[in-house]
Amino acid sequence: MSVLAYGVVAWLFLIGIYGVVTSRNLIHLVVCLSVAQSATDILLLEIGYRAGGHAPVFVNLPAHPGPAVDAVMQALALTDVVVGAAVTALLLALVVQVHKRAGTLDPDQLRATRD
Amino acid sequence: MSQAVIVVALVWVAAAGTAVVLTRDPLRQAFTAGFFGLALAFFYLSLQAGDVALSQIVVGAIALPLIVLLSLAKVRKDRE
Amino acid sequence: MSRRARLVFFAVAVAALAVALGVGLAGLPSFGAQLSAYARMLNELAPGQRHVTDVVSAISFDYRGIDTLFEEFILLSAVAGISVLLRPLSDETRRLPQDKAPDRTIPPPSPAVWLLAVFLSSLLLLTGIETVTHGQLTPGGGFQGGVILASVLYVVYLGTNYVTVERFQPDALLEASDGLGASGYVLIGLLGLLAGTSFLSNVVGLGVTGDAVSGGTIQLLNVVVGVEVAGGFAILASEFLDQTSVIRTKRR
Amino acid sequence: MDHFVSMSAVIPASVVVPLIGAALMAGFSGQLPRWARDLIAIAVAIATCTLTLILMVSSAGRPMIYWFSGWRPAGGMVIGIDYAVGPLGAGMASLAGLLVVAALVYCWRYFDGARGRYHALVLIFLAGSVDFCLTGDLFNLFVAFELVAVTAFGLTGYNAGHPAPLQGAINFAVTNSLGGMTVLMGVGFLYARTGSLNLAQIGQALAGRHPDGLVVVAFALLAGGFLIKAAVVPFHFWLPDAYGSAPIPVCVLFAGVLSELGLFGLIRVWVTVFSGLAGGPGPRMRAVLLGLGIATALVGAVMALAQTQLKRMLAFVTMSHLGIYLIGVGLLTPLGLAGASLLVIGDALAKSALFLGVGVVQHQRRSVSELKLRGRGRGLAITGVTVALGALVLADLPPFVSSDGHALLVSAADQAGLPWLEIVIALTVVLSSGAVLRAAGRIWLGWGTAESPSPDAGTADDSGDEAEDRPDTTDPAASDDGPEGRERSPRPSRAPLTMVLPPLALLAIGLGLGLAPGLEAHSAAAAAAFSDRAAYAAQVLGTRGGPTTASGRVAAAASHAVSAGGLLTDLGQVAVALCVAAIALDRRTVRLRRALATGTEWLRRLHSGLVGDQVTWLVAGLALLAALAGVALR
Repeated sequence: MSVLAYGVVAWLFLIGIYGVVTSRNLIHLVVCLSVAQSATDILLLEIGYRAGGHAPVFVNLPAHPGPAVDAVMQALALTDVVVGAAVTALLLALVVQVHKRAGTLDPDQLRATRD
Repeated sequence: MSQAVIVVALVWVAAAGTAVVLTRDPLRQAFTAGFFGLALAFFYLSLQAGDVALSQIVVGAIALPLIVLLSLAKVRKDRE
Repeated sequence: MSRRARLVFFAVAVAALAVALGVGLAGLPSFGAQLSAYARMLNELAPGQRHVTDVVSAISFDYRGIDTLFEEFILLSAVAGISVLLRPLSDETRRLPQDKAPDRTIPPPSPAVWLLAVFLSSLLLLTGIETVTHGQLTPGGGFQGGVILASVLYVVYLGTNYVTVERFQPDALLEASDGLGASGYVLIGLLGLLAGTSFLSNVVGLGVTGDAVSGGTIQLLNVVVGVEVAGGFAILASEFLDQTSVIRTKRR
Repeated sequence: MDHFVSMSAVIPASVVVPLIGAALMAGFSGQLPRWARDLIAIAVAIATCTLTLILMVSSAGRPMIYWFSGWRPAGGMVIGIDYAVGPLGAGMASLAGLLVVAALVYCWRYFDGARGRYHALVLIFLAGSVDFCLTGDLFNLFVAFELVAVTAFGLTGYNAGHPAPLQGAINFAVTNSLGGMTVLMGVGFLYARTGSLNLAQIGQALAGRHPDGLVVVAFALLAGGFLIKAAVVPFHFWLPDAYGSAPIPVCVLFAGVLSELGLFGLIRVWVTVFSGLAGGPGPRMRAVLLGLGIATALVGAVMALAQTQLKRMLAFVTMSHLGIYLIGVGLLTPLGLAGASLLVIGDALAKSALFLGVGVVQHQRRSVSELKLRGRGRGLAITGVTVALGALVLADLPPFVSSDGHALLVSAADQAGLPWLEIVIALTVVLSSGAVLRAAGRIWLGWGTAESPSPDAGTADDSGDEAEDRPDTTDPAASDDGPEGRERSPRPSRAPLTMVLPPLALLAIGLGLGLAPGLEAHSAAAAAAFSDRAAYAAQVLGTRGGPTTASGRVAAAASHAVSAGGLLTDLGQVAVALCVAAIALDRRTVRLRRALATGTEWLRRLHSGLVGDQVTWLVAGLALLAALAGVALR
């Protein structure tokens, strides 16, 4: 179980980066980056998970509910979701403009900053 | 029980994430990305993280795919 | 690097990084086995101390409230950055689509679409407000509710017409709500300083746990975040929509 | 204690003031006239700078701890988030404040500011920098990292009508977002191990333990993220693309503080979290950091010499100096850190002056290409003096403050038994300053030729003709700006004083600081306090700590560091930098230059500006860092 759970984190992070490196389209590239980013949220929530734990919402619970899962990691993941959305949207705005100015979306055709 | 749900969700997330990366056409990718967002939300729910799951739905399955689609529309229009 | 050389180099590098990540992940406690003392303490204390039922909201807006303050400004900066990037440049014009055929009037949407839009938007409005204001009780809060509220505007667009709504120029209002929400967070934080304690201290009456009004500043902060996020996401979507519908490059 | 109570409101005020200003600017500046926007933003930046200066002075000797939301640690467990304010962090924050003031004054006449959004972004950048420098919480450090980054991405792409800034911003955003992700993973790993997010508490939990794989990888991920921001080889490729194409006032902020924040984060986390690990990891970690620093310094210097696009040249100069700071920080001694801190201040002032000077040239002559500008500097004499002086200050011209920093750094290297580092530093400084002096000689004295030494003059050279100051908006709401908005479009025959004076003012501040007595001792004492993990943890957690290290001893050593010999070295560096420039301009050395250009061709090729290449290097760098961390920590 641990291997699967943590393996998915490494897998998504690395395959997201693979997508970034091999992408031929900037919109595709940005979405791949967001896949890598979701790996970090998954890691945080998995670290905060407690087997059999209930959600950290203390309402309508049975008499002996047992422990709740880690609310701290959920709060951090919440922040990270917002950060990820902000960065993705900003990147897409850049992509829209670069297409206007460079006439292409292929990252390997963008040569304005070549040395 | 919950263990089984988590395993299913994990496999779904991994598969959907891979599909997003391997879908090279951005239009189709916007839809796989929405699907991936749903998978993530389901997985977060199975980890008892309702707040994060709700954020993931509104952001990952709705807002971002929408913006991707709008960007694509702009790019196509410029090409005309 | 040629694409091929890059791919080979990447394959080697990513394999090494995978090993490193694997070593790190292998050091984690096994999945689901552990709960930190910090988390256990907050789960135990938060409902009593802060009169909330959703502990995540107490952490986001009280125990670690400063994180969320900066998170809101990340969103504000992203929105401001997108507005900067997508502003009409000197070789572009803002032209509403019907300019092509000035004598044509825009057909009003069919009654069915209009009715659906009214129904959907009021439903979304209620859901959004409910999500924002019940952040301290149930999952959800200012951010999630704010995005839902922002979507109301787009249902209105669907039901009427983008151009019609655009004539009302809601941008100034949206910008104001974006900025007001963000500064509201800071101002509520200042209440703590005024009361002689710390910035962001929860100094407002906490109410009864589980009540519609409870949690003190946690609820207030959820509301201002809702206002900020609703404005921010609406601006964000409208900047992209403008690009596709009204901003054109001038012909040279 | 009373003193602290009154002071304690200053701590949150240092972020509250810029945040409120930014929020109002973002929400309502459409309703404000242009001069009011500029004035309010400048006032807010000056206030923030003053607040952080107050903090720097009053936290000397004893750091100030501030608990947000009033949650003090209970029963040895940290509940909330703290600011741990020391003179080093507060000083860094006030440097950010000063540069933001300069950037805002300068753009008064520079561009329209996109209806106040530029002002909002710059102020949020400032708030993020302050948060980054003061926070005592690891996750909050990540949030600050992202806040600074997100504002910086938007600012880089400000001139959205040109492909280069957009591409620079994309490269910047993709690489630095990946950096943010690795930092966050590192945070998660450390939380899983220690159950805390507070730097002091994590450090206490790890102290005396032998690091295992998880701790090693956590360090590599955190350090990797910070080194990406610090643009250290091989994570540096984004920097010239972004800094070389961002608007000039934004370059001032970037070159002065942005990447330096990465190094600050690295040393903060190293000291508070990892330095207490069992097995004495210090010496081996020093080797790793010094290696990275040397590589960064030399690559930056060589690449700077190869540039003819002025902004890109300054970007590589910035990078070479980041390498020097990493050498200072990487010595892992208080004296090295103190030297690096003074150098950061002195160089930031000089680099900002250089960027602003180039901005004046660009504004008046419509080009930033060294070759196209040959001999066209006449009529811009003040700016010429500014640029030449700035370049000499970068070569540690006494009595500017960077020469004090250089002296401290050299004596720190001596004390560490690594006197040869002095040669590396001198070589870097001489080459990068020589590059700037060469450009100044060509532009203002008309020396040298107008053709590039490299066989295929890069396409990047030609991107200099962009006009940043054109009124690039036709938004009807924006032209409400009134007459001021229009006045800006016709080019004045002389550069406005708001553009010419800020760079000179920055250099004057550098001179004043260099003449201030006891600066070395103060900075060394601050660095000693910063480097004491046990004392830091005791202060944050409110426990009785062990004896603090004798910061007085370090301070005494520091005041001896500045000697006549050091003065001679500095003057020697200045002289050699001038010689490098002269040789580079001499028509008789054309063969030598050709040979050098061919010899460094491979290095230039690596800087392809392609995001795929940059991310590949980033992955390789992370893997390398993990391997090195494994060797160093275990």
